[in-house]
Amino acid sequence: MSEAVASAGVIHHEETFLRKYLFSTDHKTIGKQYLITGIAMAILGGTLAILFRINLAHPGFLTNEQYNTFVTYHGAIMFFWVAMPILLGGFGNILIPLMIGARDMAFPTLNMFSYWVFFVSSVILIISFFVPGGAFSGGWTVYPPLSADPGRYLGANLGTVLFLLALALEFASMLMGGVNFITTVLTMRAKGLTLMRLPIFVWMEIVASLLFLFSVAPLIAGAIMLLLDIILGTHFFRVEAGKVGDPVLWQHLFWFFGHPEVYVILFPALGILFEVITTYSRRPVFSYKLVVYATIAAGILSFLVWAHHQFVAGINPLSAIAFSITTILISIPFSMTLVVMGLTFAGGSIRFTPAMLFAIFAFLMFIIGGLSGLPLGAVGSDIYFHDTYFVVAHFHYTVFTIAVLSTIAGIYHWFPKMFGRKINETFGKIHAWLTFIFYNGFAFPGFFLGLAGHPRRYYSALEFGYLQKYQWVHELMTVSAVLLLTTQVVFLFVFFYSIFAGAEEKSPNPWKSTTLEWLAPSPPPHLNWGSFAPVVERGPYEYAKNGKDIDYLPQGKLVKLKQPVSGHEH
Amino acid sequence: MLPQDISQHGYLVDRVIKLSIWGIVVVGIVSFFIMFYILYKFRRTKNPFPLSDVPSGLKKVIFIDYVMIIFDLILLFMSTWAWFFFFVRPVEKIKKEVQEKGEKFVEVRVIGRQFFWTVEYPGRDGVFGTQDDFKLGNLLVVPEGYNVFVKLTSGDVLHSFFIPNARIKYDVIPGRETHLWFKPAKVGKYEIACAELCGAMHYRMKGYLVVLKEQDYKMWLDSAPFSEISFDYLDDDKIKFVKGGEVR
Amino acid sequence: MKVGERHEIEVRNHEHHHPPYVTIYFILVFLTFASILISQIVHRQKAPAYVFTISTVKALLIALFYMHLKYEGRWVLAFAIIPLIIFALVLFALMPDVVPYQKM
Amino acid sequence: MSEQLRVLDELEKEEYESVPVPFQKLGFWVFLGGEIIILGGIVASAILFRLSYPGWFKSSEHTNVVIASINTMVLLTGSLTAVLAHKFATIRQWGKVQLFLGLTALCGFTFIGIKFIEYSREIHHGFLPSSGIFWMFYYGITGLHGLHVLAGSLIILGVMLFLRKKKLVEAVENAGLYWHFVDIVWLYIFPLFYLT
Repeated sequence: MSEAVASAGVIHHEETFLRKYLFSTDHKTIGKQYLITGIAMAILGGTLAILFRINLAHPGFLTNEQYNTFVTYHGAIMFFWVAMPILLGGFGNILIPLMIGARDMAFPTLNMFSYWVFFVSSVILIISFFVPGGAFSGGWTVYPPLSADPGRYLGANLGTVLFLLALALEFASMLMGGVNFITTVLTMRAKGLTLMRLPIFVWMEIVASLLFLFSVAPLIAGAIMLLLDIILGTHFFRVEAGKVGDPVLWQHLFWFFGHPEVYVILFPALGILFEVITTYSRRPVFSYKLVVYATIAAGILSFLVWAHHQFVAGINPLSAIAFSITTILISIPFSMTLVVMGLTFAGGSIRFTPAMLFAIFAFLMFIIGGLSGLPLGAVGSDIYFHDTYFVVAHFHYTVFTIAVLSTIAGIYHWFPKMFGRKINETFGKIHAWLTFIFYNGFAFPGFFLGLAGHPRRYYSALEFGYLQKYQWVHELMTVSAVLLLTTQVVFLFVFFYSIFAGAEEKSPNPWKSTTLEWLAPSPPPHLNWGSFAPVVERGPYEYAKNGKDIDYLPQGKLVKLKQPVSGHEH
Repeated sequence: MLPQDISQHGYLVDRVIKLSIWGIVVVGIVSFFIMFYILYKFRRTKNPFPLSDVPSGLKKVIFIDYVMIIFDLILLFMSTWAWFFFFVRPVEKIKKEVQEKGEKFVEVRVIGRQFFWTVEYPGRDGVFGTQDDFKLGNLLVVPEGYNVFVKLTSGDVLHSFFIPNARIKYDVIPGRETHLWFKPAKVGKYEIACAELCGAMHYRMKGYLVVLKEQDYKMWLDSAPFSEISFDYLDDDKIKFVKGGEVR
Repeated sequence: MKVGERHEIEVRNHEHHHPPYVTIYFILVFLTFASILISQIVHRQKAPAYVFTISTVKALLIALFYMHLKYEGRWVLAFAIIPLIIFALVLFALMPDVVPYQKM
Repeated sequence: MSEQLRVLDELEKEEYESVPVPFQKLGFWVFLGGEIIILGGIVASAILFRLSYPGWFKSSEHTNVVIASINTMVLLTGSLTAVLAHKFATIRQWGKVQLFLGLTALCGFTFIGIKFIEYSREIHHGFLPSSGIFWMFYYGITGLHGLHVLAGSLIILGVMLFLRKKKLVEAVENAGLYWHFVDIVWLYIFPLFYLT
């Protein structure tokens, strides 16, 4: 079948190296560029994390300015330069056109442009680390007045400006990507692929893109005002004698973006998990409709919960109650999604491949992460938990799961499709187990620190009498974190080795999966489908039709085209 | 795990914390066991072919959603109660109630600056703006069993005034005045932390809450200028005072 | 049906109802003068209500006819309306938190 | 798989399932949706501060209503020409399209020129961005809006110049849409900073 497509004349316009690998408009190449850049930034962010964790175990390893800077950059990098580019830019770009049977994105040039804007933003971020005056160290939430007058409070004026600039560019690039995703899925689906036949991953990417599109804009407005504060000395967010701005306004604008942002990266991760789990447990999604509706409901609700990050930050106490209610409400669609995910395992015949192991661990960790959100969403207990390590543990159980466990599950799952090669299975299993153990070793103790009232972003716990007795917990966390990063670095070596020298993957569909991307040869050629076109006949998850593992029904079939296709056409 | 609760109303918060923690532990463990059961029962080696339908017993797992919803409602109710008690009622209202009940209260002002707390006391007469007002650095001395009303303001950036032992925390915001109210019920010396990143020395922005017996508090007020203070029930021997609040 | 072809049809539809652009333009000009006049005459406490109402009318004219929203399907309308809902949400959700604290 | 190849039937040419909107227009509206909230967010902040800031009236009297009214006219005229350009594009009279696009771009640059005169007058009177709530919002918002006008004019100029090569109705329409959007924003900025 792959040979068939390969032979059926794809129009090969000879491309220069630059055109093919650097300034390519091919969605797969762009996706890989995003993936690689994201991984590089992940190494950076992880290293920063290790450095300040060592400092927490042995205070004095860093200076306290360095410590704050590293914490700030770790947060920002992991959110904006790792999770988003890999999950939206990387997987989104590679998989969406393949899954919907398109030949490329709707706006290929815009797509390429979005990657290069992202690249520039990462470069600026790294530059901002080394500028005179030091890097920005006010926390990834960039709360003013600390950030509105950095020269005075942090001594890092230029660093802050560059940091904000990098953020703005990153948002711009992700906006372009989002416009592309939405337009592509709405207007370029293969014949017969109705919206309710889309793979859940595509649904999740679309909802995520919409959330990002509508939530990031107020923050961009806020960022402009903040830059004016820094550069022109206005006082939107600063408070001085006779100049009354409002720091809380920034917090609102930031979290109005910040909370949907969490779901912007959460949804694609959930989508990956659904694809992986259905494939390896050979079961259809327990209730496709329920998942889609729950996702949309959660997406809408996510615009109404932002102030739960500010319960004790001086907002109106009555609106705090309202936000607490919505926050608790949003746990319901997610609990439904997770229950559906759990029941998707049920009745299957589960293959514990590396991808599946990672998916299972991610699923279990999501349960912990989601549940641990309740004490924070409940306004009464948040009085105590706000800005303590409980928060840290909570969002590491969600965000680390998103950005690492689910991502790696996706990488193992689609690696043959992306590169036409295999990753060693045994290694993958060991990798999964070690990751799982070390991850819990470093994340779980955070809950106890939180219960003990350990505030976040403390350079050292030794200053406070009531925290000194928990120093050993910090040491335990640090050791696990170091081991965790080591594991991932080893994995990266294997990953890059397998890209170039892994065992060839002959079959286009090694996992016997149903969705459209597995009909294309791996790796798919430019314009994906050669002289064929996919035609969709049924829903995405037709597994276990009559209790026999081998027969699964692919979502569609390839149909020969009379007119050969050349270039992007709509 | 939780530090000792020294305030009269801390139990409200503790109740929510305990409820939520135990609730999520139970729900978590149950769902983990269900998952392990599923993963074990339907593993490839034992179950080579997928079933074409989910066993109806497992379909009941959806009841976890109802458990979640009920749990959510209880949690909401109690947490909102606690929140209402501490922060929703305007501080003047609380003050009036306190006076009607004939309880005693003290007022203090706390100003957060990088990186120390300045505590302003109204002095013996209990009113601000008279010349017996005085300031202390990083030290909040209050009498046991009194209602303590704290006015919070910031001199520069955001801080967060956090007394773990009293289960209260509120942000200190420049340009705004925020309020705290608590009722210390146990003498001793406790720590005040800053829970909002405020700069390089954030982790050192530490104050002390000293709860004295009523008569000791009066004696202490009279004994100005304060050089030092020591009572047998304060865990460490002496507490030095610095006037003007410019301590680091 | 291919996007291109669909567009041809759109074009034909458009030719049928090209609204009277020039007339609308003069209405807009008139409204502008009206709002300026009102802002000068009416008491400054009441003026904003009138003036912003007029602006909204003008905005609607432009959006409906110049931007063809009158003739668009629900997919385009969605992307025009959802942002306005969000704008309103931000505005009203922030009022109790931001407005009372600006002591000038 | 193989039996699938056997049952392959043939398609005349490739077709896509799609919502009934040309993808260029849809994509552009998605983008506009974001833009609306970017400007909406800062305008919302301005409204929030205005509601609590009694001094707004006094400051807003220092702004020049005449210049601003002229600018409003300029923008409205630009909207008219832009939409006429689109009209002629739909009936394939490319000469007129270019003419009207040119006029629109001209309006844009006129607007920016007038804006600069206005700014220089205010700065000369000593009103800087840092001199008060009103002024920081005035400069922030009108400046941001000015940038959008600039962008719109450049887009329209670009469309006009490249029209000769490929005659795109969508391009003309989208450029026009952007212009109208910027115009609508101004319709609210004008009363906010000049009239009330």
